[in-house]
Amino acid sequence: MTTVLFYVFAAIAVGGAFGVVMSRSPVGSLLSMVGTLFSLAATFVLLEAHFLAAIQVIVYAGAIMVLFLFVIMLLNLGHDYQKDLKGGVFALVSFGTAGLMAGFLRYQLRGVGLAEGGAGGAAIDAAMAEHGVVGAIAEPLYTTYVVPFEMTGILLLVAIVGALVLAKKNVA
Amino acid sequence: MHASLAAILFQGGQEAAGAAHFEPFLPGLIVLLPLLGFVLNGMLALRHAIASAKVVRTGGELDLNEGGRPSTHTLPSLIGPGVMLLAFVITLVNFARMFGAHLEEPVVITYWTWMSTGTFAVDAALQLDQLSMIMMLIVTGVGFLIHVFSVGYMKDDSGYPRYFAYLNLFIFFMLVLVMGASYPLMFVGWEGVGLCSYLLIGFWFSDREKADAGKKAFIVNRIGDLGFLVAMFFLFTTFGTLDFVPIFAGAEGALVYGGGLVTAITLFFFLGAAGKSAQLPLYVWLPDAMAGPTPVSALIHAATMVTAGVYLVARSSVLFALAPVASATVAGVGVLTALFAATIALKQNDIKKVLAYSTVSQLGYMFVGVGVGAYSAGIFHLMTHAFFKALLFLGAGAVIHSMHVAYHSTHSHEDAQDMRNMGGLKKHMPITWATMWIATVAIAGIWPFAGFFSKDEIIWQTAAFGGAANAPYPALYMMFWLIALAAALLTAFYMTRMMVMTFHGENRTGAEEEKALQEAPPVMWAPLAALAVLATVGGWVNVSEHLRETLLGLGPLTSGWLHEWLHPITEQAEHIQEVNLGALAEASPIGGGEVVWAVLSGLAALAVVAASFRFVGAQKVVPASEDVEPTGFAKVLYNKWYVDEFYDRIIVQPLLATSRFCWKVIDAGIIDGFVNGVGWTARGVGFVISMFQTGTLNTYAFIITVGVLVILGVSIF
Amino acid sequence: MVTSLLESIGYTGWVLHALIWLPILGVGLVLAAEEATAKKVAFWWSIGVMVLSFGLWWAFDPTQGSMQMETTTPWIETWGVSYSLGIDGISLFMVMLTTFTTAIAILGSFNYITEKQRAFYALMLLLEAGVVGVFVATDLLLFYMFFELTLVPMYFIVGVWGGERRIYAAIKFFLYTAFGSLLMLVGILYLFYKAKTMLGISTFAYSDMLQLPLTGTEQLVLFSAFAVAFSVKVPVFPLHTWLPDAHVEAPTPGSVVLAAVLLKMGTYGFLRFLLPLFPVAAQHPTVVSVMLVLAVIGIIYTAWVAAVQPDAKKLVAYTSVAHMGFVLLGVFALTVNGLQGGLIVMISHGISTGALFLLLGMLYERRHTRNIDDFGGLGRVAPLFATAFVLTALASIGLPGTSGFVGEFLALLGAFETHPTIAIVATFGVIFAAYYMLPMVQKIFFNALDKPENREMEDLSRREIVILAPLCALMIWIGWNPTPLLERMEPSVDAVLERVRSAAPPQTLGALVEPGSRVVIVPTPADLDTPADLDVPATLDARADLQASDDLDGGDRSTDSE
Amino acid sequence: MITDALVLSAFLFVIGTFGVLVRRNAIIMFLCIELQLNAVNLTFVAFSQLHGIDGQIFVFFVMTVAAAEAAVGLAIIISIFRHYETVNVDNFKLLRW
Repeated sequence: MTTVLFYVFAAIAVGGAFGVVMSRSPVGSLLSMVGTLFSLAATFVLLEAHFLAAIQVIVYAGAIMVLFLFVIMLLNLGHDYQKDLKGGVFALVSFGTAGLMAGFLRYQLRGVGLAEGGAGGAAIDAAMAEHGVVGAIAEPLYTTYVVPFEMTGILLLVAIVGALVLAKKNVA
Repeated sequence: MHASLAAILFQGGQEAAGAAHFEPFLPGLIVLLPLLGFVLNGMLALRHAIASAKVVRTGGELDLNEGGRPSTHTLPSLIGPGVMLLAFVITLVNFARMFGAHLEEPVVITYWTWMSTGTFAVDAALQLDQLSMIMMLIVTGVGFLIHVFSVGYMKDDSGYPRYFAYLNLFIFFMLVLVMGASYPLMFVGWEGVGLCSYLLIGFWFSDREKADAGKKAFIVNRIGDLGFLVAMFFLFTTFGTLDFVPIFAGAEGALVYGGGLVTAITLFFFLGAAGKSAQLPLYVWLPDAMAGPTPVSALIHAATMVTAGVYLVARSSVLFALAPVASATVAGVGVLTALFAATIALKQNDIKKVLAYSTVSQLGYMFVGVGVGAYSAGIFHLMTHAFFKALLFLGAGAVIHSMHVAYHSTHSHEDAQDMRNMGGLKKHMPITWATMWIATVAIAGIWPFAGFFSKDEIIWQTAAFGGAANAPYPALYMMFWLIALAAALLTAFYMTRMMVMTFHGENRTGAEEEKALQEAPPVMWAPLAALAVLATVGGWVNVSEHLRETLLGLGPLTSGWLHEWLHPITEQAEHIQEVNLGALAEASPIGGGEVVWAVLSGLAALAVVAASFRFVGAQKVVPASEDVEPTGFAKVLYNKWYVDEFYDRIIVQPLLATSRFCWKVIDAGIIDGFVNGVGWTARGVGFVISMFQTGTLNTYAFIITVGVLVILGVSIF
Repeated sequence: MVTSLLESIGYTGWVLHALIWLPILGVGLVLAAEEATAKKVAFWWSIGVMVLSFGLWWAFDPTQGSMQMETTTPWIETWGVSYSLGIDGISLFMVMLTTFTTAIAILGSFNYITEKQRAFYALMLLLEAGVVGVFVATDLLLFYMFFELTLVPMYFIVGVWGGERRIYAAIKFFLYTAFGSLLMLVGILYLFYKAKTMLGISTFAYSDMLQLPLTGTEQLVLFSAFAVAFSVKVPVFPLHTWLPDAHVEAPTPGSVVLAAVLLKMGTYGFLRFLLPLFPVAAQHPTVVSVMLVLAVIGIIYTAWVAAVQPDAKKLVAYTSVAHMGFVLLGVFALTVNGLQGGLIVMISHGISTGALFLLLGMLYERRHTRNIDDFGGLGRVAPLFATAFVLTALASIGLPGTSGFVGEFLALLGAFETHPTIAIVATFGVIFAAYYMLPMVQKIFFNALDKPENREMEDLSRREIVILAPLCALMIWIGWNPTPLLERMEPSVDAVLERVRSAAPPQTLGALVEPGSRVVIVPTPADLDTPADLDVPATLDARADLQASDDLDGGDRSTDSE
Repeated sequence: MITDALVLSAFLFVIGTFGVLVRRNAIIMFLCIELQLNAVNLTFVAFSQLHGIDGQIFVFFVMTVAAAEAAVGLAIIISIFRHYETVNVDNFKLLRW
């Protein structure tokens, strides 16, 4: 059952990814990106990362993608398709490179039959049983990883300030 | 170990053993006085030069005669000859003392350590022995006379103080040369006199040719100095020291008769001697050196400096005696030079050039003397030559002086030194005429004048040496002997020719000028007279027994004194020769003993003088202005066998060419080309690589990806 | 008297530090001073440093060959770098020469340097500090640091105050030297690791490096690494082309310091590091013959090149190469005479060539040309100038009675003891010296005074006389009494040679004569197989005389043995 | 299934890379980068099945960073666009030699 679902979502994700790369209009690739994100969220669920799946949908699909959309609309990019895709030799070479990389990765994963429900899976189950779905992540996040967590806060703050500085029309 | 002045003055310094009962009297002062004179005159010279420079800068020339002589031109007349007189007197005192004491070992007076490294040490030390004493007498005595003469000759020259400064400096170095107790110290004097000759030849340095002549002299001398240096190196590696006394003491022990080492040493020394004493092939500088003031030619290029080479060989007599090959070379070069220079002298018209080549020729005789082991004879001829050649030069100076005055009176630009413009000066300057004739017969070797005894002894010794029991190359020496005889006759001829062209026959100076001709002032002819006396009796101090047994010996007047006097110096060498060569021959290769040949050569010389007097007198000599280039062989002689041109082609030009090649091709071309090439390559490579920076983001992304791939690949495989 | 005074102020304790840091302090002072007064400040400051350094003459103990007045302060403990200074008979005179020349050069630049004066004099003092540091540093890294430090001020002096092609010259100078010294840095680092592995301590100290047991091959490699660095500085024949450009473009004081001191850092390096650190390599027959041949080429070849230079300054620059050739000859003769001669040549060249550059600079200030043919007959309008110039020229071509002769004579003598043939060839340099120097003197000061602009030329000013008088005096004094110098050098030189010889396989020794003994050698087989040499004094060293006899008949066996 | 997830993430990553390479539109290149990030996230999650919850924590951080990066990046793009009137990276050649 899960396997089937996984393959379905995987197919959607890959398709979406191609859409992102190939679609001529920015908006198009944006939408297909959203699709990919959703299907990835689904695979997260299948990999029992429910909280992350939620975040994925809310933050990524909900926030970041919308931000992209705003920008695209703001800049009113709809028309200069033709010179968008790099053509000819470069595209081929890039494709070759990408293929090579895929080959490498595939080679990395050759013959790895990774055991299902390994130690990690068990631990996660235990954590969920104990703290609940969110608590399973929250517990280490606020104990072990509290410092990085706070730093991400600062990072976001800086990002906001930076974004403001960069984006606002400089009133000379 | 500084030399406190007191130490030098009052004969301080520690004194080597062997000072038997000879007390040197202020020897340091003999050297210091000329130096003092140099310093004083030098200051005056600078003062004058600065004063005249001020005028020159404004475009004018300093006139000495307006408003009385400046002190810079009066004081040197006292200082220059003054210090010389003092030095001469002190030398005389020392001579008297040494004369009294029968000195066997040389006296070495050390003042301070000059150089001293771990393995090599040489002191600033003076050596007093019979040889250096003779040289000191000649240098200071003749030097003094020439200083006096110069007072008259140079007094109107603007460089007067500078002239005396140089002259004193020369005497200083010359004394260092002859008194130095070691080869390096001798070398100091050796190059020092070279320097002074350079400065004095180029005394009128504004004249390009004169400056060139000075330069030529210096460089040719340096070629000789190379030999001197190398010889010193050999000596040091052999003996571990360069002081005279230990070297000569150890020579017979450390060196083998005829060994390669001693031959090398002596040959290199002879190279030095040939350079300094103008022997083939390095004689070329001496004729040009006549560019200097005439008294300089008399002092440096006749009496003293050029004889330094002979002194060097005589000083190193022990070494040369040990090296028969080198000695033969010395004699051979000497005799060839004597002949060669004599032939050139036949056709010269410049009175000083004649004397110059005559000097070269006479120096050749001296080398023959020391070459055949007759060291005292060589020194003897050196002494007599100093007398009559100085006299000849000074006489020529007097002539030139009055000729110059004559031409100056009419602002004529004729050559005051060209004998073709002279003639008939006898009645204008009788004293000069008489004294120069004395010198001429002396140099021609006519009895009983100085040259007769000295030259005859050398020629005879050549024959005797060649005929010695087991002499190395008898035939060779016989040839030397014959050439020497021939050259003697040539000498007689060209000297007579000079005298006739100068003093006899019709005057060719020109009607106007002739009125202005007059005898030199006393200050100039007094030295001539003094030298004339010496040129006459100077030869009587060294007459061999054979001659003294006959009438030629003038009975009690003459003696073999000089030979005995120098005996302590030469005995070692003579001993070596006796051991290796056996007794000298009593008769010449073609029969006849010393006396016979003395008489023959004397008569022959007389005959030649008489004949050539007739012959030249009969010739029609025309003034230089109307004269024509000689032709045929005469042309070759007139142009001095084209030796200068030859050297220019073979040595000077190629050297310059090589130098330019090294500069333009090797240095600027190859080496710098390579260096700059490296720079250009770097730039080129940088430019090419900079192409990769297209500025398009995708390319960078692509390159990054490739990088990632590479890392990935490496991590996998 | 002086000695007691120096003791009373504890002179030996602090003088070396002072000689490095006072000039650096002076840099600050000069920069703080007014543009107008900067030169006076710099001059008096350098005079002070000079006077201070002259105390060494008395404070130095001539009987001792090893390092004196040594002080060590840890600097970078982790790497064992220490700020350690010391002085011995070899560096003593280099230090004094440096302070002396700097003062002279600063005084000599009063008129020459017109703009950016403060910067210039600051750089001069910085240069002085660097050079003194090079000569007194006894820690390899410290030495290297100073060695490089000297590069920077010189680079700016040439590049900012130089002539038309100054940039080219400055960069050429910088790259040449940097290239060499980087190789040396590698060598130093290798020594460091060697020390760490073999002695177990991380150190750069010279004294420790002396303890390193290096194999022959290592020595050869390191030797070449160091040799390149120093050969560029000296400079040795094929690496010399930076020198003429640098000299021609550099301002007068730059040339003076460059010739008088900077070149000496190279030969000093040979003496201080190459011989003691790599004794086996230093006397390896091939190495020795290569270095000697290069030296001879330097002497003859550069003399030729100099002779045809139209530019007086370039001519003198080339003669520097020839003189340094004599130094190299003396050093690699590996005999006491050779080394001491080399040292004297270094000093004498510093004085005479420095003086020549000063004189040419004065000419340039007056006539704004360096082309020899533009002059002529100056002797008549500038007698003092001519006198000084001729005297200096004579000292430079090694006329006996001047400093030049003593050095060249000893160097050649020393070289002859071990390599007669090479020495004889080198002696030809004496002739060619006259061949390049006299024509220049004649063309500038003699001949006819035919050019009007020469006619107006002024003679030496009082300041210029003050500059030249001490130099001329030194030339003559050293020429007549070099012993005080020689006796101070000798122990150190002996120590170096002792070290070289102790590490030597006997057959490469050559005819090295033991210090202090008058060795009598009987060369030529002709002599050897005769009874005559039975009465050779007992001091005879059999090896030596065999060697010498080999040397005598055709070429030095010592170089082509093995 | 973990392996499959890894393979999937590899595919997504490669596709993202390809996109970065071939697109000229800055925004879409950006999107592709996000895609790569997501691929990585997937890997993390998959591995968290083997090694425990930490993987997921990291994904959390990655997302935060991604958000920040998106904000700043887009701001940059905007300012660039203001300057060049285009987001075609071929026109940004200031780095050219």
